Amino acid sequence: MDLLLDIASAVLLLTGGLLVFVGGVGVMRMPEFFTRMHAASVTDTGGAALILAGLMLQGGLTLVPLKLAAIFLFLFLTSPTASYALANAALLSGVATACRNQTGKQLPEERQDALSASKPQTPPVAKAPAEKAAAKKAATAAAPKKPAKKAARKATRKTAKKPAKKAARKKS
Amino acid sequence: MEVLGLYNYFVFAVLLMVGLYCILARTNIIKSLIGLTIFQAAVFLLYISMDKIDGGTAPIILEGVDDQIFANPLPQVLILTAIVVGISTTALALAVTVRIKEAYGTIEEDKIQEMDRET
Amino acid sequence: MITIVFSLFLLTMLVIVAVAILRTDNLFTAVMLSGIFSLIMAANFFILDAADVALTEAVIGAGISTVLFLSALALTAEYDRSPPVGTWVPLLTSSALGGVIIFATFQAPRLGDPNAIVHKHVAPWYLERTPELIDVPNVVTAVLASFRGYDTLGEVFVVFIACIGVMSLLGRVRPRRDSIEEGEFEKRSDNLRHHLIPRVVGKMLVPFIVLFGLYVQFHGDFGPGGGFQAGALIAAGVILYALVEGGPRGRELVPEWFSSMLVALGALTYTAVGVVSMMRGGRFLDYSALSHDPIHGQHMGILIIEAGVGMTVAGVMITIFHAFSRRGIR
Amino acid sequence: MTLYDQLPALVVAVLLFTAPIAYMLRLHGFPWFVATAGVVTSFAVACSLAATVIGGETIIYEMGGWPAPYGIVLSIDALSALMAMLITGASSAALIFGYKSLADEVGEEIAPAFFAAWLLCTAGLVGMVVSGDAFNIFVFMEISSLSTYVLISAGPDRRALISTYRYIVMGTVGATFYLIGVGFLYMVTGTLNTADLAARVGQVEDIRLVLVAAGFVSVGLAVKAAIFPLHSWMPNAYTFAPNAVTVFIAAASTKVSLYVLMRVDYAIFQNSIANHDVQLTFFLVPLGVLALFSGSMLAIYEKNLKRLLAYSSVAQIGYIALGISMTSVAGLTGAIVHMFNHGLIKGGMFMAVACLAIRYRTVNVANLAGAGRAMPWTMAAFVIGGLGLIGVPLTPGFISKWYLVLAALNEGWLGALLVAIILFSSLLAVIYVWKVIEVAYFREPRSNAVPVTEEAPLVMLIPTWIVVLAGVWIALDTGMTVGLASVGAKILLGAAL
Repeated sequence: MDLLLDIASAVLLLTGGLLVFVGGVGVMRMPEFFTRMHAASVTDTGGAALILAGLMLQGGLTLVPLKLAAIFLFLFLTSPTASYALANAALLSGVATACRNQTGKQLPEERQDALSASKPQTPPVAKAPAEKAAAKKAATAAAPKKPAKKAARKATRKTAKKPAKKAARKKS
Repeated sequence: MEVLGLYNYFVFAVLLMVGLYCILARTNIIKSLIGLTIFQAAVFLLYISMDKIDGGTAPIILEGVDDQIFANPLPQVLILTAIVVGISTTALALAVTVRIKEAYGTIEEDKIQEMDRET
Repeated sequence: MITIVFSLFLLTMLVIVAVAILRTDNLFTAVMLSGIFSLIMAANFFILDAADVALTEAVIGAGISTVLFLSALALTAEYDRSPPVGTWVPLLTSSALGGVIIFATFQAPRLGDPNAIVHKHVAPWYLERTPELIDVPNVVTAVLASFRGYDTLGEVFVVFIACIGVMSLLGRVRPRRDSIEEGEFEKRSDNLRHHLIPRVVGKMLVPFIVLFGLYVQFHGDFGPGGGFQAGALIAAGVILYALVEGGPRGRELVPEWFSSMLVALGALTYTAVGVVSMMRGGRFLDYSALSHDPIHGQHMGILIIEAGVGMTVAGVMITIFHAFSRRGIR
Repeated sequence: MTLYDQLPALVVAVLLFTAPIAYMLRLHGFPWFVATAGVVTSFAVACSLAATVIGGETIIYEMGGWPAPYGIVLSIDALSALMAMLITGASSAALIFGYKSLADEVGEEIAPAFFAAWLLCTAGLVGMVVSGDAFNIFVFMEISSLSTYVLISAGPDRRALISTYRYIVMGTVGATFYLIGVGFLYMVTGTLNTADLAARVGQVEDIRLVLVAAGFVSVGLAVKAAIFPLHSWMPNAYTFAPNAVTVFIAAASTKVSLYVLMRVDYAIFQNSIANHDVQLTFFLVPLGVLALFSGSMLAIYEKNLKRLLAYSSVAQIGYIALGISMTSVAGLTGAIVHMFNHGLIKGGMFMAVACLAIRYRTVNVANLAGAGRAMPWTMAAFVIGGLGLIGVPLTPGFISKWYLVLAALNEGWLGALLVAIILFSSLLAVIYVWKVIEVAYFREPRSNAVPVTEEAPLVMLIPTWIVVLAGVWIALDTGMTVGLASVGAKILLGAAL
């Protein structure tokens, strides 16, 4: 039984790790902001969930799986929110236009509408940091609670990070 | 293996170097302050590296568990203090920075120096 | 062995992130990276068996400090425009510093050496005597609150003074309003209120964060935690509320007069414990004098001073955040 | 335990207890009152402590009842009692003096914060002086530095802000250096208590870490003490701080770092590192001499009176560094007495400058023409202080320089050279003091300037003269200062009393 549990948890952990890795590679290789975010989401969801599940199996019948479940719940609340805030900030600060030039493709029509609609009301530069601050906050608030999960978190944060940097560059 | 045991100190030295370089070479105030936080964090690393003991665990004494080796609690206490001191300094420095920006319109030290020389 | 591998990895990451911070011109990126830096540092502390410090570094270094930097960035500048000149002197100075340290530490005890002098003199005394003298499981709390309680008192006053300083710098003259157009004033003051998702999720999380903070506060005797971490966590909850609901609502929740009074009251509570123990015939901060039974006295003293610490730290963080956020919209 | 036994803790605890109260009670004028009451009480406590330890004993007070080296102890001997008196005395004098000028420069709105910071600054400095624990010194160093930043940034000019920023960076780097040094010491000894450190450092086999630790601690403290060439934060910080703040920090704050430097180098390293006295001499003598010259020269060419005095402080710190470097009872006595006397002189002079500033609204030397006639009492106080800087007999500066010269004469050819340097730099002091006197007494006021006919208000003038007269009294009756200083010097050197 123990052996079975171990094997199951190892499989889960390895798959989770693989997903995190894939997410990382995706962030490096994807051409522009929104696709990168998409890649990053793999770490947030699949990677985190599988690794937590693997750890739960290791924990056995103690308080540990419960705590891990709490972390799981927390992650599933915060990371989509953070992604939403990030994407929203990127859209408002006009990252999308930059990516069109880069990939050489036209944006789908409705997105151009969204852009032209949002542009005029968009507050200038100063607005963006405040909003990213909020996105960031959601991520950092999660941080203290899970030292055990730092590898996954780190990957997540890094991925969340990169596009923002790019975004700011593009803007200038 | 012996050299690996000293890796913490090397990283401590490198972080100190990076921090100090950032403070000295950058004229942007916020950048210098980030350098300052790295500089302070390096010292945290030095102290916490001292508390580690092979096969040890965090110094929380649980009843019924004998012959456990515990990490040294003292450096941890010192660094708890130092972390709080660090954030206090940072907060104060950032407040000063905001006021500098309001008074001078820039947070580049070289520009501020020029402005002061003119007056 | 596995610790060393982990440790090597994390330490190398630390250096990489530090160099990345140095190299970037975008201050926003630099601040984000410094948050990551603190988080890696916290993970590293955890591996080095310093659970309390890891918790503190994660809450304060990665959380509060990042928020403060971002608030300051929103009020100042986005790019580092340092001229790339005169790098010789800094380079030489810092390499000299690094050289001296590497030279010095070459014969320092290696990581985890059980025979290091550090583990031989004062430390074992704490570990042996804490159960009989203070009787709390977490030795770090015992040393922090009682054996070196005077240091902790000083630390409380350090955060107190930081709060005073930020208030006196940012609370006084208000910046001209004409720099911001009228319509934008409204927009800026309600931050994320028009975003449904962050608002709902954020509000959902706040009570749990505060609850966790209280747990850390009162569980500090038994596990990692204590007043500092708890105060910072509770403040993080309030700050999150202020971020999603906008600064004015945040100030309605915890008014500024309340948070700044909390700061002073916390500091006063701590000192008062010292003074009371003096009046009862003990030394300054001698909690044993607080009760007939020395150990009971110690427990009482630690509980009260940790509460004082928690109050001060929470108050300070909230006050500082309010001071920064209000500066932005006026 | 009687109240008498609690005095060592009270000297700090009173200040820490009153600071939050001063911050919470926001009635008009109340913060100032609370701060003054707290500081004066602390001064009284420090005086009674000094009376206890002048015989040469050391009081050990165990904080929290835990014995050293496990708990933190306060250790008070003649030297620390003298320093505590200087700090609390300077703080009370500056507060009383600043009743009017601070109300002028610091708004009502931030007064509670300001006076709480003032109390904590005093508490931090006193805490450093009485502490017997290396890490505790760091904590109180940070309390005093952070509150000093707050006090300086309250200055009315916008340049106060940038000076504060520079001070924050330098000060934090200095404090971190000190922390690194303490960390290395802890690594090789396993203790933080200064007395225990002194005993255990000697047993360390590999001296390398101890040497580097000594270097870090000394450099860190040298930054805080503004020893040349690490003084760059100081002149602007003094210049742009509110006037009463300048009086306080010029009199007390750098001296405390020098005191800690002295403590650490003599009590911990002197007995454990071979040839430590030679190393200390090589470290401090060149810096001291350079400080004497560069400080004096910069003062001679400076146009702003406050900055002129700040540069003169750089030079005077050079004297103290020279005294520390001489490793003899006479040299240390000279250094300690000079710390105290220079605090008194500079405090008095900055008070006089504040009096001038409140009437002239400027501290540029050129604009003070005719001040000798318009404000005779203020200028007289300034001149007496200036004579003290030069070291004219019957002024406090003479006493300390006399001891320094005596000590130098025992040091052979190097000593003779030092005597010549000390005398020469006194001549430089004559030049920069005369520069001010010439303008104030012998030059006609500019025709377009607003004529000043009024003497400074009595609430400022009386404290100024009390400080100046205290200086003269100390020059005439040297029993207290020299007594405490020589006992302190002997304790530091471990010599028989």
